Amino acid sequence: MTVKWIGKRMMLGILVLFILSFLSFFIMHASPGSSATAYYGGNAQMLSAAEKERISRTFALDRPLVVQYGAWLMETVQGNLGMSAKEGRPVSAILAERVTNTLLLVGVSLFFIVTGSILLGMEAGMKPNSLLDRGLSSFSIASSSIPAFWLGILFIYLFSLKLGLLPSSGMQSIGGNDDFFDKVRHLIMPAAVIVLTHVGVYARFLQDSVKMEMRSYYVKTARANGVEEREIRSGVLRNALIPYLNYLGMTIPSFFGGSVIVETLFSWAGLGQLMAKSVMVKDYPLLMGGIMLTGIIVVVSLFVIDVLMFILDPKLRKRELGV
Amino acid sequence: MRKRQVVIIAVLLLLVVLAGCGQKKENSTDASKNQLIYASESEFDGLNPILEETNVDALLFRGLFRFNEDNEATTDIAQSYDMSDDKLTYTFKLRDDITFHDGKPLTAEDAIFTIESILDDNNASYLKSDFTEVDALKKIDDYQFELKLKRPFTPILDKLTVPILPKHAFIEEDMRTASFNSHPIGAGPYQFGEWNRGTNLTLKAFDQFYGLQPSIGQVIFKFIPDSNVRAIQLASGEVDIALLDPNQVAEMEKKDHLKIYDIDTADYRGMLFNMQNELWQDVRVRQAFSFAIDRAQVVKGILKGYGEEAYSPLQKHAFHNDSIENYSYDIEKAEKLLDAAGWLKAEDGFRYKDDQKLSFTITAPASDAVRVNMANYLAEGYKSIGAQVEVAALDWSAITIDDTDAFMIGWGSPYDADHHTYSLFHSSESSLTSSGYNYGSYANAKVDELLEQGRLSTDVEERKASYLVFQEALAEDPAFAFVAYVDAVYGIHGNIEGVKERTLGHHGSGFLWNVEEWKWNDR
Amino acid sequence: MLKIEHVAKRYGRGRQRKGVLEDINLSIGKGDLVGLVGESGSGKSTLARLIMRLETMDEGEISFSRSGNFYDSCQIVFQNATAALNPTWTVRASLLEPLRLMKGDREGYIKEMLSLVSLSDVHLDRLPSELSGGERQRVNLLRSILVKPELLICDEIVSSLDRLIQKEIVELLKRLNEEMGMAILFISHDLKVVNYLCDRVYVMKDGRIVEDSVKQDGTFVFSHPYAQRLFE
Amino acid sequence: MKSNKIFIFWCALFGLIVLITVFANLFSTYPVNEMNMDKVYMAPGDGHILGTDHLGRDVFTRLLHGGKVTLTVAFGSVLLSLVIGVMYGSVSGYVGGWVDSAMMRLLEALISIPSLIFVLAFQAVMQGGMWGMTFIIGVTGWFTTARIVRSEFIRLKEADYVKMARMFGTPIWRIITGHLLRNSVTPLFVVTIFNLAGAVFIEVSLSFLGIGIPPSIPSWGNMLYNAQNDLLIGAWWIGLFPGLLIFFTVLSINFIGEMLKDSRL
Repeated sequence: MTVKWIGKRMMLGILVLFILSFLSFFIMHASPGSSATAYYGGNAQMLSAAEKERISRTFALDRPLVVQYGAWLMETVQGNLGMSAKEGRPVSAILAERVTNTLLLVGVSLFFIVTGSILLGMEAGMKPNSLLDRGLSSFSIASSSIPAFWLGILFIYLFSLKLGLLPSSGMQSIGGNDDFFDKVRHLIMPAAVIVLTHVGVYARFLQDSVKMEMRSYYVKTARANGVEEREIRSGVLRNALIPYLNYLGMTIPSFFGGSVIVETLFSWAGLGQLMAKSVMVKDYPLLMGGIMLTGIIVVVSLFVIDVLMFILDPKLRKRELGV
Repeated sequence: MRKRQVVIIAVLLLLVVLAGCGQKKENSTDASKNQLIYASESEFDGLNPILEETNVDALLFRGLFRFNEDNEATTDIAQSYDMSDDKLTYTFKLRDDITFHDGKPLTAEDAIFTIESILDDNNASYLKSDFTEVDALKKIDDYQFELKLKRPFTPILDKLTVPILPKHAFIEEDMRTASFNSHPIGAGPYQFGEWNRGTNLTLKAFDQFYGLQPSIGQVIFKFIPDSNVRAIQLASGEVDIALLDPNQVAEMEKKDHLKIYDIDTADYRGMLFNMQNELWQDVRVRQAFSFAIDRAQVVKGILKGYGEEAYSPLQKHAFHNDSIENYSYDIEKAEKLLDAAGWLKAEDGFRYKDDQKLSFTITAPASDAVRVNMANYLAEGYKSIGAQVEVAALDWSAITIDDTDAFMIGWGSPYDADHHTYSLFHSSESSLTSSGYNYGSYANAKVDELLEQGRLSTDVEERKASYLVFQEALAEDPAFAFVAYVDAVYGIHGNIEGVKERTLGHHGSGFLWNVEEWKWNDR
Repeated sequence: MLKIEHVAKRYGRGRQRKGVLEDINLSIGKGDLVGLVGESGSGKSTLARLIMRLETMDEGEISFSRSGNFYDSCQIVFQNATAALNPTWTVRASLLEPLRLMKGDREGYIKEMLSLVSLSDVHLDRLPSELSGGERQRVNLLRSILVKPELLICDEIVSSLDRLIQKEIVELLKRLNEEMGMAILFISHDLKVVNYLCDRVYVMKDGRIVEDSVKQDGTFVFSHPYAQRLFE
Repeated sequence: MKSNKIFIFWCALFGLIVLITVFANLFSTYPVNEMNMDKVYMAPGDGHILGTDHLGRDVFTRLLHGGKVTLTVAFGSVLLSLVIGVMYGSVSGYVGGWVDSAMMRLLEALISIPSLIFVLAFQAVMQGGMWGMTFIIGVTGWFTTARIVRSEFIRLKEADYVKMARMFGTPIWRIITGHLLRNSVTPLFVVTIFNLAGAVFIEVSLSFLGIGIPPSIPSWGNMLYNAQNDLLIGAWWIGLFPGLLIFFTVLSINFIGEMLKDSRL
């Protein structure tokens, strides 16, 4: 039964990727004259006629758009994402250089967002009318109203220019300082910007769920029966986490979208920066590759969240498995 | 509950400590490193000096000749040379003690190979027009060769500053796709170290270098296209040298650890008229748009005084002609010229001719703030003469200059007068039909003739005369609306010694020309 | 006029399939005042929905003798007047809705009909939330009879109203029946009202009609024990 | 009572911002693109209340005109996504059955794709002006609207008054507009308010990156495009004021949305 459930989820993920690729492909290739040379990479003038011919046959460039898409899909499934129009190197190689950087930034940020929001949300929800409880919603709205790049500029101004504490951009210092602390120092500001603009919203969501749980009958009974506070806490958290995870799943796509801006601002050599650059230079194959890889990351994260919810939520398990 | 607060505080503290640790670490290691980090404005596609010009060329490569402090070509790899009486045959004798970075000796064959490669159409070298007068090359022995010209061509010695390529690196290889292009071998003071695409390129001192052994062990080119990031990193010590935007200078001057070099250049900015656009066919229109630029304000407001008003491509050259039309700011003249050309002002304040509005777009590279600002300023100023001008600030790779209406061009050369004139203004150098730089397909028979005269005559006075008239002809029939010469302002770490100023080429290229003489006075 | 024969309705699938209505036979003639009583959950409302063609049946046949648009000659009034009126529409807008195709002075017609249910012009511009429960139900009722149907099904329409208003509505129905010759199927679990209003009554239990009876001398006589118990 | 006052405060703030940008021409003190090379990087003070930028343009004036562009893009795109979302959600919710399941699958997939990615894909080919940007943000921002409309429709479709309407023979479009949409207005309004904040964010962010509205058109995002540079050389006012205005605009929109949402529950 569980296998069937996983299969169903994976089908949905594949469907998402299919739709994503289909739409992006058509958006990008709908404009005239963009597709043909894009596949030749940065050396269109230097390719021999035979080579051009071969590429154009592989990607069905002279055929209707749907056929082109089919050809593209076939190649992509086999791992051939084409050549970057700007750099003239295989797209897959460029993506491989970038993906770990994005995962690092997003992973670290997500870790702090999740732990931070759970700590804050629990604190606030369990202590009604405390300062934290009353302050959190204002903080959440305010922090989510600051454009991330704006906060980033302020950070650079303050921490790099005025105080000289942290490097303003990039991933590591040049010239052999390739150690852990160096990377951490470069990571702090971009990650902090992402965390600060997100943690409030998630914390507030959890706070609301915790409050709802606290009002529920079982907590009151448990309290009356003298159940230990710690046990009540963990029970409440467990129940409140289900809608929290659901919310996380709903918002995680926009979260990945937002990293584009932070990466670009801090010259963090990740997928987001790459995609923003490819938009500027109209490097379609590279952009397409970046989009697909981001799509895969999102789909996988959603899957992980689904699994977590599946484990936490007995009702869902029952419904999905039909037991 | 307490426990949780403790955890939060602990996490925060940890972060601060990490930041602190890293901080200390960097400072201590940095100061002990004998290396120079250069904030490079752009990354290169490849490092083959005959296919693409980069600011790394001066470090990796050397040529038969080399420009000295006064921008004169003096012998370098060539030990001596002879010129025949008819000025057609040159015999070069090379130094016999020079090896490439891979340890193989540099011989006459390599020099011949380099020139032949430039002339080979398959390679589409951007330098080809420099060598078109070469008729034949003949090896005499391992360290001597003969170069025959079709016609006398004085600038050939300038041209022979071209980097020498190792012939053995291209055996069985296509010049365009050779592995050399990403892993070059030269005979310069620094050799290739490592190229991390997208971040940096490291060069190491070459201990077999035939000239002065460099003092600085490593030169790192860190690719930072954003001028703002360059300045921030310069200020924070993450890079040691950076080219500054004019408006950044005042702030950088406040930093104690930096020295500012304001260096004269032959680097001008102007608006290229693309002759493909019908609008520019009428010379009066081009003249009008040249008159309608308030250059003084550009120099003052955009260049912050780091530059001067431009009117000629040879203004910084010994052959400069000051008595040509300077197109100093004159709205009235501009309006009269447009009236005469049939562009008449309508009620909406714009000019029309045959129901067509006087409008065009100036394209400028988005990464070059100065050019974008100039384009914006020009566009705004042109409103007063009834033209609707848009500005398109695009990424370099999204720009095809020959497709634009008008382009904010940047050119200039401190070297021989032929350099950056012939390939820019001669009709045979149109970018549509050749690998030349005449992006606007500008064609003027008189200019063509004068450029040829200048290039082929060998008498200095004769050449000067040709170029003086050339400047006149170009001013009468402008290819560009010249705007301003821009100084190259470099911010550089104050502990570096040995920087020698000379008039620099465009984009301040050549600042690193004598980097082997530089040293850290504290390392 | 309306004839229901051997009608059955079941919900669910496979083994869990459950009959809600079984072998229903019922008929209503022109101008009849018929009651349908039973406990809640006995299937009365389902039957009403089947008659109104809001759901399909599994077996049997319902025939209606009038040709033309079915809903012009057969209408229903739902129990919950609040839910039956669009909260964002004024009374006027709600009342105009069934008259979409009517020619002539719709406004005048509505005003004329208003007095029939003891409402006045002032109510026309009010929102349902500004009316009392009784007023709402009268609007609801009025809307259904504007098309002058020959059969009106009233599904528990007085159950949630207080006695006084109940009486008003019932009187109103009686009058409609007399003046317009409108047949009424009055569904209710309130026997008193049914007793008062109807001439004939069907008793339902667990999806079946267990008995029907015609009023004689002002009372119904039953043989089935359930019906007897119910009407005691 | 207290929360009511706060609500009015945020509405008033937002209204004020909209008003001054709509009537930018009345309030601005200089022509929007006037450059004065004698007055570059003037700090706030005499003549220029919010200072001048790197080309000697009046920051206050550009702030007003930039707001007009940013808010036009935001409102326009939200309107567009409202229309698309309502149409999609209506069909899906009203028709139901397999059409609904198929459309929902598609929507689920679309929602799990970062909409900024679609924006990037569009920007790569279009890179249009203000209206292009409006279009792009509009066609990539309707997903949540469609979902809300659908769930409202499914809920309302079973309401008695809709059943009655069907019996009265009310045409489908009338049922959809008069009954279903009319009664989904509040949740739709809330989601649209949040979309508005999102649209402001997207315009500002993309223009800041240099891939949004062309730099020649002043928008809040474009004004910030150079702000990094200006901050470095100490001209804090060029970046600060647009940033603050964006912040307060989005903040007021968010507060309005939150309070509407809460009052509904």
